[in-house]
Amino acid sequence: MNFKWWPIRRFVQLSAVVLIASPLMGLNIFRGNLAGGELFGFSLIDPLAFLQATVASRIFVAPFLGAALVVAAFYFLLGGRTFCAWVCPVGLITELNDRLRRSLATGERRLPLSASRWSLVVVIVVSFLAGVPLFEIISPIGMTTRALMFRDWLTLLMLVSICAVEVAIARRVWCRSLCPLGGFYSLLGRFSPLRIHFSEQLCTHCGECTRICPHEEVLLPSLDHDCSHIYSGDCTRCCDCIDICPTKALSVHVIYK
Amino acid sequence: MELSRRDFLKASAAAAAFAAAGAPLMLTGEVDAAEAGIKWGKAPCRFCGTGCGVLVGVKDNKIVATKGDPAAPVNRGLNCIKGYFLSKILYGKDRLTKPLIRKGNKMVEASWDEAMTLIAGKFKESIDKYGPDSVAIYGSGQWTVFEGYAASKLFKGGIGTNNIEPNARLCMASAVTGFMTTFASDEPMGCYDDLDLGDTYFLWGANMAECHPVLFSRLIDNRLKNPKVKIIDFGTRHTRTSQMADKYIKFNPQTDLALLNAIAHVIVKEKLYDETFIKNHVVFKKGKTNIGYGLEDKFKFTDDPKPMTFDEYKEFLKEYTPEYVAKLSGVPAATIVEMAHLYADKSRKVNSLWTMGFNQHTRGTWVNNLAYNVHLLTGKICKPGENPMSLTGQPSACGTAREVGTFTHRLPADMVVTNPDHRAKAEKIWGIPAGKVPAKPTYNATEMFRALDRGDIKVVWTQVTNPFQSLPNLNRYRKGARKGDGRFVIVSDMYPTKSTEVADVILPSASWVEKEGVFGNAERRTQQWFKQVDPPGEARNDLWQTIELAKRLGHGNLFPYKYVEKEIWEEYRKFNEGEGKDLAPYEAYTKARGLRWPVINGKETLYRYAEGYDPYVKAGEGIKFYKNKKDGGKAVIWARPYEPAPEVPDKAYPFWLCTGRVLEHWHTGTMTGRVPELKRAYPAAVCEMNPEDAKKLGIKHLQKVKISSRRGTIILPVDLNGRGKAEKGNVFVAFFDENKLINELCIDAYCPISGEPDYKKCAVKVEKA
Amino acid sequence: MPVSGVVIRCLDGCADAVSGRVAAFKGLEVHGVLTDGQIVAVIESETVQGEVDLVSVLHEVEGVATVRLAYHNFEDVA
Amino acid sequence: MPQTGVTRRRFLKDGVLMPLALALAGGSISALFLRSADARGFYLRPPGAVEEGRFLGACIKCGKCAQACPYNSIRMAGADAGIGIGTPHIIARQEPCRLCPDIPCAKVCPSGALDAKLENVEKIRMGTAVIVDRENCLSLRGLRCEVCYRQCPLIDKAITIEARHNPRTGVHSIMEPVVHRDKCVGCGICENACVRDKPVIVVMKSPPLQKDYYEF
Repeated sequence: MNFKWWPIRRFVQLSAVVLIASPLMGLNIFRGNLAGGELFGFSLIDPLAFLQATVASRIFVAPFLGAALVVAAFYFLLGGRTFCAWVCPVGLITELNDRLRRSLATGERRLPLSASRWSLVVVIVVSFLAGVPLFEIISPIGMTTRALMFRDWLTLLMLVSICAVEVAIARRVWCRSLCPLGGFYSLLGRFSPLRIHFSEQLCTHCGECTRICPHEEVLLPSLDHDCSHIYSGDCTRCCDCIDICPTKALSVHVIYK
Repeated sequence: MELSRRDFLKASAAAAAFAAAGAPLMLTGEVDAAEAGIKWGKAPCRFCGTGCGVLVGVKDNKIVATKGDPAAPVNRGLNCIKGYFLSKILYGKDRLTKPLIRKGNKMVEASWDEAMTLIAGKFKESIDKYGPDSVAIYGSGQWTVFEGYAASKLFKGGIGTNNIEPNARLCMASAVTGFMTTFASDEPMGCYDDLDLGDTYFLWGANMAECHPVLFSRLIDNRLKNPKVKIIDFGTRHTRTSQMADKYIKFNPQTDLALLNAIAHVIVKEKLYDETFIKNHVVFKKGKTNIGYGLEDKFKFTDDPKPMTFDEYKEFLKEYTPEYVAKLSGVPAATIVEMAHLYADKSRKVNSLWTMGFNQHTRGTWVNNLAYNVHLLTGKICKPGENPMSLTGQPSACGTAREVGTFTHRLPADMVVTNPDHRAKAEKIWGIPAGKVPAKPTYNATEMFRALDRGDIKVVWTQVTNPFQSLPNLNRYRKGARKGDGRFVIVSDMYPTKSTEVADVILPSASWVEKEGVFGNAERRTQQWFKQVDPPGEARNDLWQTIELAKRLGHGNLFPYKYVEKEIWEEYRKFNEGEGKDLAPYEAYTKARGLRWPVINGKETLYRYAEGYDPYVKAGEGIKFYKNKKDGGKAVIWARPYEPAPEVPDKAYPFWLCTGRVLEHWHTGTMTGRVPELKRAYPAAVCEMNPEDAKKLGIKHLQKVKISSRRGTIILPVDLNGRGKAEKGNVFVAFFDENKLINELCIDAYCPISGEPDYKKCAVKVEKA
Repeated sequence: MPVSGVVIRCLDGCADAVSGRVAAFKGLEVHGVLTDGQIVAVIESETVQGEVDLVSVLHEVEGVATVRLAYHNFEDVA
Repeated sequence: MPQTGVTRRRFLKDGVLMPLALALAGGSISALFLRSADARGFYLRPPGAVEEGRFLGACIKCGKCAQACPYNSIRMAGADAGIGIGTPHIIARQEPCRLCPDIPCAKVCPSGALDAKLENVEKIRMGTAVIVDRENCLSLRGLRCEVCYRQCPLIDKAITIEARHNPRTGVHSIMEPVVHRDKCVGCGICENACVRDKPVIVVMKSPPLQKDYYEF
């Protein structure tokens, strides 16, 4: 009856962190990080990392592509930006960080979600022109995961500064508007079969969902125009709205067709 | 044109000579260098037996610089990498600075008085209860002459026991017995000049490139100057020396005995020998055969030499045909013949050089004899540039262990305790009652620690060495030392070692230029140095320690000295005078960069037994082995057969294990291990293995392997392509690494005549770890 | 014709006397006497053996402690 | 889908201003990094690394090679590496490449930055050892050091000893370690072993010998 998504999500997020740090504990389950990893010897590649590396180096490795496609397919089925809400350690940190921001009631400014798509374009273009995988160089995800892998804590400064900016200036700005990986997954998410369903009959327009949602813009079409599904690829399927909705107006749906 | 060219040559000759003469100011060793107020003094290197000279720069009671001594004839300003870092061995962080006494399981700091009182008490108690043969002292070829002499005088002349041994027994003893049996006098006839003057060099079981680095560079330079020079390396392992030799001849372990006899066989068969030399200078003898391996406790052996004729000797050699020995040794018959011809080639100045491959050998004495045989047959001996020479591994194995005679059976100057006249002479010089020095030798090094294990020896004091890492079959002797029930182990050292681990009392010792000393190197060169810095904390000279014990045991009267070192020297000289081992007055050594004995009226001797060089040889005698009186001043050619090693590879243990050194480290690494640069250069021991053998066992390069013998097991990374390349069926491990005690695997079998164990041959198996 | 540089170390105080004596030898030139009683000289001879002999003779000279070869040139200048 | 004023204004903001701002930001970031790594000094890459320029493009900084190294020789570069931040490299003086026969680091590289097909360690070309400071090389001074030579895993191939007369002493030889560029794999063991405080033999960028198997 009183089912909640968030404990499951938190568990998944933490297990991702544990997995990445596991080699330090002498475990041999997972190798590498979110850009390129190996789970039980099965190679997994971040599709965006593949794109950048390939256009930057003009080197093509078939298994590299294969591993990237597997991951892309996986997140396509699960809703694209699901990665942001369920796996990405940066997402986890900034999410917790946002609670701090709330209590301080600062940094209410918001940047548009679509920006992340533009930064995706910039990354691909610059990677191609400069011959370096631009995002992999500056990626707070890479830095955070490497910090976990090699106890190289200094690189966490990037994450800290992001948190600082988000508290002081604009909320969740990295995940919402800057992260090209988010931008990439939002493209997959737009066509993903897994969606949040909205029932106008049950909705009391109490607005709890928009308050909790990190990307509340994605709810507006439904709230304003009674769309039956959250269509935006920017929905991270974090399911916080479902957890918080007093009238159970929101739920998880899989759409066929 | 011609003239100017000569002038140029002369000019460069003069320049080089000036360089070799060195900066005159430094020669007194006591003059302040004008700049920086660094005080320079001379000293021989603390490491191997080469005896390189170094200049020690001291400021504010600390060594701030060392450099090779340009005026030192041995090395002329050069050093190996160990010598370059020489001063750092004194400044390791964990230097021992206070006496430590065992209280239960931990060592507690104590004052010198407490420690020495305790030690003296233990000695007294043990001597009263079990007699003088229940106490012992174990030193080394790193003892200064004074330390060795004092120890010998106290134990043989004061306490009245022959329980004194140096670790030279593990290292040089076979060379000693080789010299004694063939020439009736220890130590070589030749000197390092032979390295410059000869043109044919046979290296036997010697990795000169790593173990005598500076001498090797001298040998190589000779070849660079003179295209005729040939270097032949006989070995069981492909070393850096083999790499630079003109010919590397690998043979199966232990078959060097057969090879040398085969070479003699060819020389005799083809009448390549020097008839007249043999007639005038050689007698033939044979000794016992099947003489055992000293594996069992209290093993005793005395040879029983029988004279034989040249023809009988020829008869003896008959069986050692190149073909037969080729089968045995794996060396092609043609090669054996070729080598025999090279040895006998009248137009060639032939030298043989050997080290532990010969000496650490269960037939070490024999194989030394056999090497001399070839030189005696061809008369290539006692001449500039053609001599057999055994190189030594310790700075004063010759000067102290061999010349002072710190062995159980020895007295100074080739004398032995079994000879009543010799004892009488010693007692006279030492001013002790006649009959005080015991006539019976007791234990050689191995037997000494067997006795400790059995409990026959209760109290043992080790100075300047590390037996509990360097003994073979180590496990037994390490356990033995801690068996308790009256056993009491005293260790004097500068650092914590594998030996201090088993000690009941640890005494902090001064080292090298923290004390005044004299070393004697492999070419009979006696080198003196002054104390130049104070030892750290309460560390004390081993000489002081020994005399302190003497006083507390009531033998203080044996050491009535003021200037101890000088007076000991002058007393010690009395033994050598007229014995063909004459030494100069102390002052001479304080000035010179060493002098090669016999030194008579201030003149050193380059070539012993040779007219024109050795003052003991009268005009017209040419060559005379005057020390061998009982054979009328002739040397002995010994008929020594091939006999197999005590333990040979079999199904269960299919590999030969050989142990040895690397250039970067010395002995058990207690000093070089404290030099970060050397540690970095060669951090840990590896197991050298032949790639084909490894392949068979599915072992990859750098993989960890378990290597075990019937006596012990260690785990090491395997090295298939290192500086040393093991031959098929062989593995090699260096013994310096105190975390990998390879000697636990070695067999404690020894040469019955010399008592020197064989660290070069035992059977092991290798498995993936 | 080989040429060699040698260092002759003399007994205390004999240096000058010795340099006088050895200067007389055929094929030997004294190039200098050091304050510490060492003499630097150059010797030349028809054969290497000749030099070795000369060196051994030097050993015999009164007041000579040691003779060291510092430089040796085998190459034939003929 | 009905358009409201609100959404139009947002559309304008998103569609025009944001791209501009981001293009600026991205452009400046990349401009900052748009230099070859050489400009920031030579990085000793793990075995099988492709040519540096391409390597920087291909490496996705997943750190699997570093995790695979049994000697922890491979480290991930910090921000000081600029464009190369997070890329794997070896600091020979701290821990050189020990040339494991099965080259585990290259095996695990997913992106082709390291040649996973590499089999023979002698084919590796990480760099080339050079005696950069001949004055301070003890062997060249005639001392018997030659540590670099004896520790070289390709001893007598990549480094050999060439002896020559030492005129200073007249009776010794100078044993000079000579590096052979065509054989040296650049593992850095010599640099690591050198006994001088500042190693006189160091691994440097080698002339481009290595073929690149993944050319488009």
